[in-house]
Amino acid sequence: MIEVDIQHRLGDFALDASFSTPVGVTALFGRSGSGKTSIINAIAGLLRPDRGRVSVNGAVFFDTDKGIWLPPHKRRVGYVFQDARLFPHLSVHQNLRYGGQHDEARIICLLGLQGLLERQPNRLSGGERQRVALGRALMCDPQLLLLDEPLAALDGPRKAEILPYLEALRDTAEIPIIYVSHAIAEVARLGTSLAVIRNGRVARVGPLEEVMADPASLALLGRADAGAVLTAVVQRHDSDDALTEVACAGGTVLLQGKIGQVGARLRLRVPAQDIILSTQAPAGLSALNALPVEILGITEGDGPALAVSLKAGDERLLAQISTRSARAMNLSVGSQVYAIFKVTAATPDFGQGES
Amino acid sequence: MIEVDIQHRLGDFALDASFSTPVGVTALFGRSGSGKTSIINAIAGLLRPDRGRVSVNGAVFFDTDKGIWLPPHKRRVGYVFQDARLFPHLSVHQNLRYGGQHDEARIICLLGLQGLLERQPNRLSGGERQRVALGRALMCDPQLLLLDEPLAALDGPRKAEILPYLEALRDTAEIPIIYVSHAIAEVARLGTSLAVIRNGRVARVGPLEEVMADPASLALLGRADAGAVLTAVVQRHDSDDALTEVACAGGTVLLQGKIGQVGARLRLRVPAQDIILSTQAPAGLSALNALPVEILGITEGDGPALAVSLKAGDERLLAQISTRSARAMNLSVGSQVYAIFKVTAATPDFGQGES
Amino acid sequence: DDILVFAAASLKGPLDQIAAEAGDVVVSYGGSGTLARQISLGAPADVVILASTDWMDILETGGHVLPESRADILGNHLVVLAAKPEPLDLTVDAVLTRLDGGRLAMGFVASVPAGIYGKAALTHLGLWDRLSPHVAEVDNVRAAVALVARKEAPLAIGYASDAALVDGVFAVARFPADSHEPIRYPAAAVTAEGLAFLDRLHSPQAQEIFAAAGFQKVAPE
Amino acid sequence: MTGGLGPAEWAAIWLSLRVALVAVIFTLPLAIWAAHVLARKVFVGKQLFNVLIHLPLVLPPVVTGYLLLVIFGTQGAVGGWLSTTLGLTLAFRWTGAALAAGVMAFPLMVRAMRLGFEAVDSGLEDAAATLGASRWRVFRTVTLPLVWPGILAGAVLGFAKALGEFGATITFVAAIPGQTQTIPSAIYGLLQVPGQERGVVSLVVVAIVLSMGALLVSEWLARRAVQRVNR
Amino acid sequence: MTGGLGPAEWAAIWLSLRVALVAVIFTLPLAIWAAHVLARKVFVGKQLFNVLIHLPLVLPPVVTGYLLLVIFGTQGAVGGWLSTTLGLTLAFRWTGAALAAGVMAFPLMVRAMRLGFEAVDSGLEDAAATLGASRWRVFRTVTLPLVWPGILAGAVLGFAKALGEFGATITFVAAIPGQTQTIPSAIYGLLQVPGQERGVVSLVVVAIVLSMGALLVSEWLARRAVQRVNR
Ligand SMILES: Nc1ncnc2c1ncn2[C@@H]1O[C@H](COP(=O)(O)OP(=O)(O)OP(=O)(O)O)[C@@H](O)[C@H]1O
Ligand SMILES: Nc1ncnc2c1ncn2[C@@H]1O[C@H](COP(=O)(O)OP(=O)(O)OP(=O)(O)O)[C@@H](O)[C@H]1O
Ligand code: MOO
Ligand SMILES: [Mg+2]
Ligand SMILES: [Mg+2]
Repeated sequence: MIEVDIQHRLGDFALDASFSTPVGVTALFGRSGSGKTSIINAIAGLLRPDRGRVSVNGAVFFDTDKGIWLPPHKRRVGYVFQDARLFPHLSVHQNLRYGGQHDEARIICLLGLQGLLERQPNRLSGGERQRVALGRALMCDPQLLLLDEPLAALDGPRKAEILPYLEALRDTAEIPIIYVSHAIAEVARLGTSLAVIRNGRVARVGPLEEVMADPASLALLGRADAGAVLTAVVQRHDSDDALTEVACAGGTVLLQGKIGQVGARLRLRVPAQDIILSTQAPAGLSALNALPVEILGITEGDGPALAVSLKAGDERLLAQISTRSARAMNLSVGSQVYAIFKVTAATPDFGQGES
Repeated sequence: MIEVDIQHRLGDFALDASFSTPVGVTALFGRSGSGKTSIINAIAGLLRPDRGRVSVNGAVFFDTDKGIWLPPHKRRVGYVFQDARLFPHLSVHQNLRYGGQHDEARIICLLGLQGLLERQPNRLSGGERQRVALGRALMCDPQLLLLDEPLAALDGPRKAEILPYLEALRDTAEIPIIYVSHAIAEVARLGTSLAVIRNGRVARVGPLEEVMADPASLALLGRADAGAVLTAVVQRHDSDDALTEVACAGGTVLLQGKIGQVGARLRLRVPAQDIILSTQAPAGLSALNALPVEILGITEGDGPALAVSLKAGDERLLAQISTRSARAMNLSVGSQVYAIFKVTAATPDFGQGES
Repeated sequence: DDILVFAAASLKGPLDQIAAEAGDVVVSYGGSGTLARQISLGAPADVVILASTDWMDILETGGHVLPESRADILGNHLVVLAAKPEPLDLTVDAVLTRLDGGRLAMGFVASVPAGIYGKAALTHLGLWDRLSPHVAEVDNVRAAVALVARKEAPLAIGYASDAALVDGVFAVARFPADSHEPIRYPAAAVTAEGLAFLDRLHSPQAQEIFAAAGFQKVAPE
Repeated sequence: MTGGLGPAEWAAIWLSLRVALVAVIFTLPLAIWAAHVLARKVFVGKQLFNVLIHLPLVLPPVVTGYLLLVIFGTQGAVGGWLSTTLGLTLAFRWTGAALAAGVMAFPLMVRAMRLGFEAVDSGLEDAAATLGASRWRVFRTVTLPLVWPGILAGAVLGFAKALGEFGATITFVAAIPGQTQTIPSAIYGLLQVPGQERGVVSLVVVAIVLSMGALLVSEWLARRAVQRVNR
Repeated sequence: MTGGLGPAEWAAIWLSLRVALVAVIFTLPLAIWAAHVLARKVFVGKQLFNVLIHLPLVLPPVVTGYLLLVIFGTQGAVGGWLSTTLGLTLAFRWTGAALAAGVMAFPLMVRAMRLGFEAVDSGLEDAAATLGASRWRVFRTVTLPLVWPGILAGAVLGFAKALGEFGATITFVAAIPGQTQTIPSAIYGLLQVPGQERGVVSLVVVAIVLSMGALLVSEWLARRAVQRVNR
């Protein structure tokens, strides 16, 4: 449980951010200069806000009313900075071990740092630097992770390797994570809560599924980023075709590849713009997923498109369709239709270079 | 016309890159540490390779055989570094003007720098810094632009604003651009040539459309990044529904929103994983685009999926489908099928936060 | 323990020789003013030898030396030094001609003993007012001699002992003895341990060594 | 001269200021050059050059003064040449005092500035070059401003040293009241005379005030620079 | 003593080395502290502190020597206390020579180090703090190593200055052969006697060699550091 309520002035810029999110990954999403870094700096203790309060899992880091101020080194946060901030006088290995040696072997292997350990940071490429910074933060066994665009400099395959590790951290160690990213796919995959930052203020905050399935998010996140997130349980693997059958609230969905163990829970992002609505059950299509859904609402979306909120079992989907289609198909609230999407569109293994 | 042929050792790392690309945007794509930054450093003159040759539009920058070495400041390259490298002692405005004042008002406006001009660089957010660096490089009226992940720190809407400007630079000023990016959407939109870098070598280089439509690119670029690029001409706008009708070689495609002027040429990326194949003409689907195509080849793709190469008019499409579908639909080379994709999937206006 | 002697720097040379012959004696050289202040601030010297009676008076008045031990051990002559052995008349015109626009080098006329004597002598001869604009003061008499030796200054005022010791520097005029206070090197014991060495300084052998270096013997009182 | 500041002392004060300022101003470009060379270039004899620069610090000032006399005196190789060709005489002139002060201050200035050069991120210089700036422009507009704190520190150290220099100055140019008698010479003279302590104290206070002024100015300039560059 | 190096000169050389080393070693922590305080802290009286540190540079060395004698002499306030409580006598001892050398070297050391502290990117210190390092550990493991070139530069300057210091030393501790006669005092002594030029030259050469050694060591250490940190 992270509670943040801070006010601070930085030149012309006024930060007035207040949110509280349960344990899990809180994604901070917002435009360049909206105040994301400032907020996590305040949580880490690198920025001392003019007034307010910050507490993490019950521990009060900062409270102007009570005069509490915990210095940064007592907060046990692992912070990956937007600029890597490696210690130039230490080797990669020494950098990694600076804060501790927690889970060392695994982290080094995961981040592909084996060959770099004896290097000095100035001999690293941009992405290598960022990986070392991430490893360094993880190895200090933090009670809270602050990640400021940690994967922006990384290529798709590398991202795809690192994300499951962050998921595992979130799920097993129960370390709260605050995650700044411009990549909605990362956000959707990792986030449990989503806070949309605008001009130093929190424009919207809530459970990620809720915020993302909300038709209003089409305007808030932009057309390409909106899309609901479903929870699914792995049912079985089709070894022949390397497909994975998972059960969502709304029905069965097939994913490409062999994903997870039977019984494992997955999160599937279904981008609003990737859903095709059909009045009839599909036939002869290579897209294998067609969930029967009920239209809950049709609202104005981003620009000329319409946002269609769908009920799939007890979960929500969000589709974005053109006004012309809606007219042609004669869609209205209460209609029973099919939401068709390709297996690949729903895979959680999105990491292969999507950003 | 950029010709690069260089060999250089950096510690354990051996760079041996050779490619030549016509005027336009050459995208360098490759994993972290593959040597992209080293290559553009050599072009800019910041790295002096052990041996080789670099020439741009006929001007020889470097040639060990002829003993030619043009110092960086005589090369007239605009270089946006992976780390912004703003001059800390100069204001944003002074930074921008350091290399020149070319197109100043427009660049400042485009990059949203109006409010930041009097700031010192240390008071900028990460994304703001990168925007200033981009502006600074553009304002020196370069004869060659080197962009090392210039947009990675930027949010979707900001990217969507900046990309058309880079496109215009490419199309009107005919400045060659070398563009390093991990975001395939950016690459596809801007790039005319694509060079895939692996371990300091050029694994594949060619016209972007060709490389991306090649089934082999599924393995080279990864599942999520592969996908053909089509060239389209705007036919008309449907003002009522805000749709744009464009003509591709393979037929008519509808794009969401009002895009371009009638007669304008657009580039459409159709991700391989977003194409649905159908044996029948679709009916009752919200996806409006269905191009009749002929199957040119079915090959192993990335992992268990199949890469299907399609002929749409005289252009190529690339689809990725599951083995099961292929079997169920009884697909084979020469089959006539329909390639179905949503309007939104083909829009060039991908910028809204896709990465 | 060794006997520690604080001595005016211009005595270095002959005094080193005497100390070496005595054994168990170490000498620390310095400017007379500095030495006197150090003694008054508790320097652990056993014997002090200065080039200035004024400073010795101050030490004696302050009770920093054994009063009955004070005695002048040496004298010296004040001379004009030049790089060429051409005799010089002590008249304004002759001196100015020899200076030829150059400088007359002297120790600080207010503080360095050789400078004090020199100013007094020039004043006595009625030369000071005309010559003082041509004077260049330095912090010790050796520096003035060095200027002449380097031919940077045509003339300097110094001691006969300097002319005797420094190659290429000649005494070209001697100031009359009555033109300045007699040049005396007063010595005194600071501690009782110093008395023996003080006696040695008055010994004929020691006086011979000094004389060979160009100093003047003083009659024992 | 009865304890306060007489005309000779005032003359010494003005002279000292002039000597120190001229010494710093003329030495500055040379010191910047030397610092840059030491920080950035690799050449044979670099260590020798380095030692040469540090010499005035290591040698007793009197020796330095004597060497100056031998080299720059009217009879000296360089001094004679300067005097016949340029008509510039240094020995026994305030210009000579400035030379002595400059030479003594030089190692201090170079050291501080060299550190500054070494701390400059060469990535920024690279960036400037790609923006079309020639080496000289890069140096002037990027390197130099970033070395600014080091240059200021060097200048202040040099100024302070120039104010305090005694041994080399007196040996090279003596102490001619109004021409070469600087504050330290005046103080030294007074110190050697019994009962002149008040004069000494007055001059010491003046020296402190002058150096304090220089320090304050440099701190102010540095603060302005740091406010801008501050990270 | 016939021109080369006699026992007194050798004694002076060893003494100088000892004095300079002790001066630098003991002054170093203090100088680092002062440099850190000046670079990072804001407090009333900071400018006064700054001026105080620079004083030995601005004052003629003889004055500094007198002040030392007045303060640290056996009759002096601090000197008396040190002597009665700790049994430590400074005046006219080699320890006093080290004190004088340290005091004279102090401003040079502080200035160089201060520049180093000012150049450290506070973002790296922030990063270390978030990794759980206490202020002291951050200082020790991040700040200090990054200031290392400045510290080296300061130490070398200080060492060179300590080797060359004459005025304050001879005033505070005289020039007692074997006890307080350092190389510069010995040179001064030799300069008083005509015909000792060979001795002077020998000692000057020794001084140069010693400082060259210090320079080379420091350059080597710095190069190692720069190789690592080099950007
Ligand atoms: N000075 C150096 N010494 C040794 N190796 C180096 C040096 N500089 C770079 N390298 C190595 O060279 C390789 C290429 O580096 P480069 O910066 O060109 O990669 P990149 O493709 O730009 O990667 P990224 O996408 O992470 O920025 C990397 O493996 C890097 O570790
Ligand atoms: N020291 C400062 N003085 C004045 N304004 C500042 C200062 N530091 C940051 N700002 C401003 O505060 C705002 C928030 O900055 P912050 O770094 O938190 O943004 P951000 O959301 O992290 O942006 P980005 O995604 O570009 O990194 C920006 O508009 C920035 O210009
Ligand atoms: O020996 Mo002195 O004190 O220079 O005249
Ligand atoms: Mg930020
Ligand atoms: Mg790179």
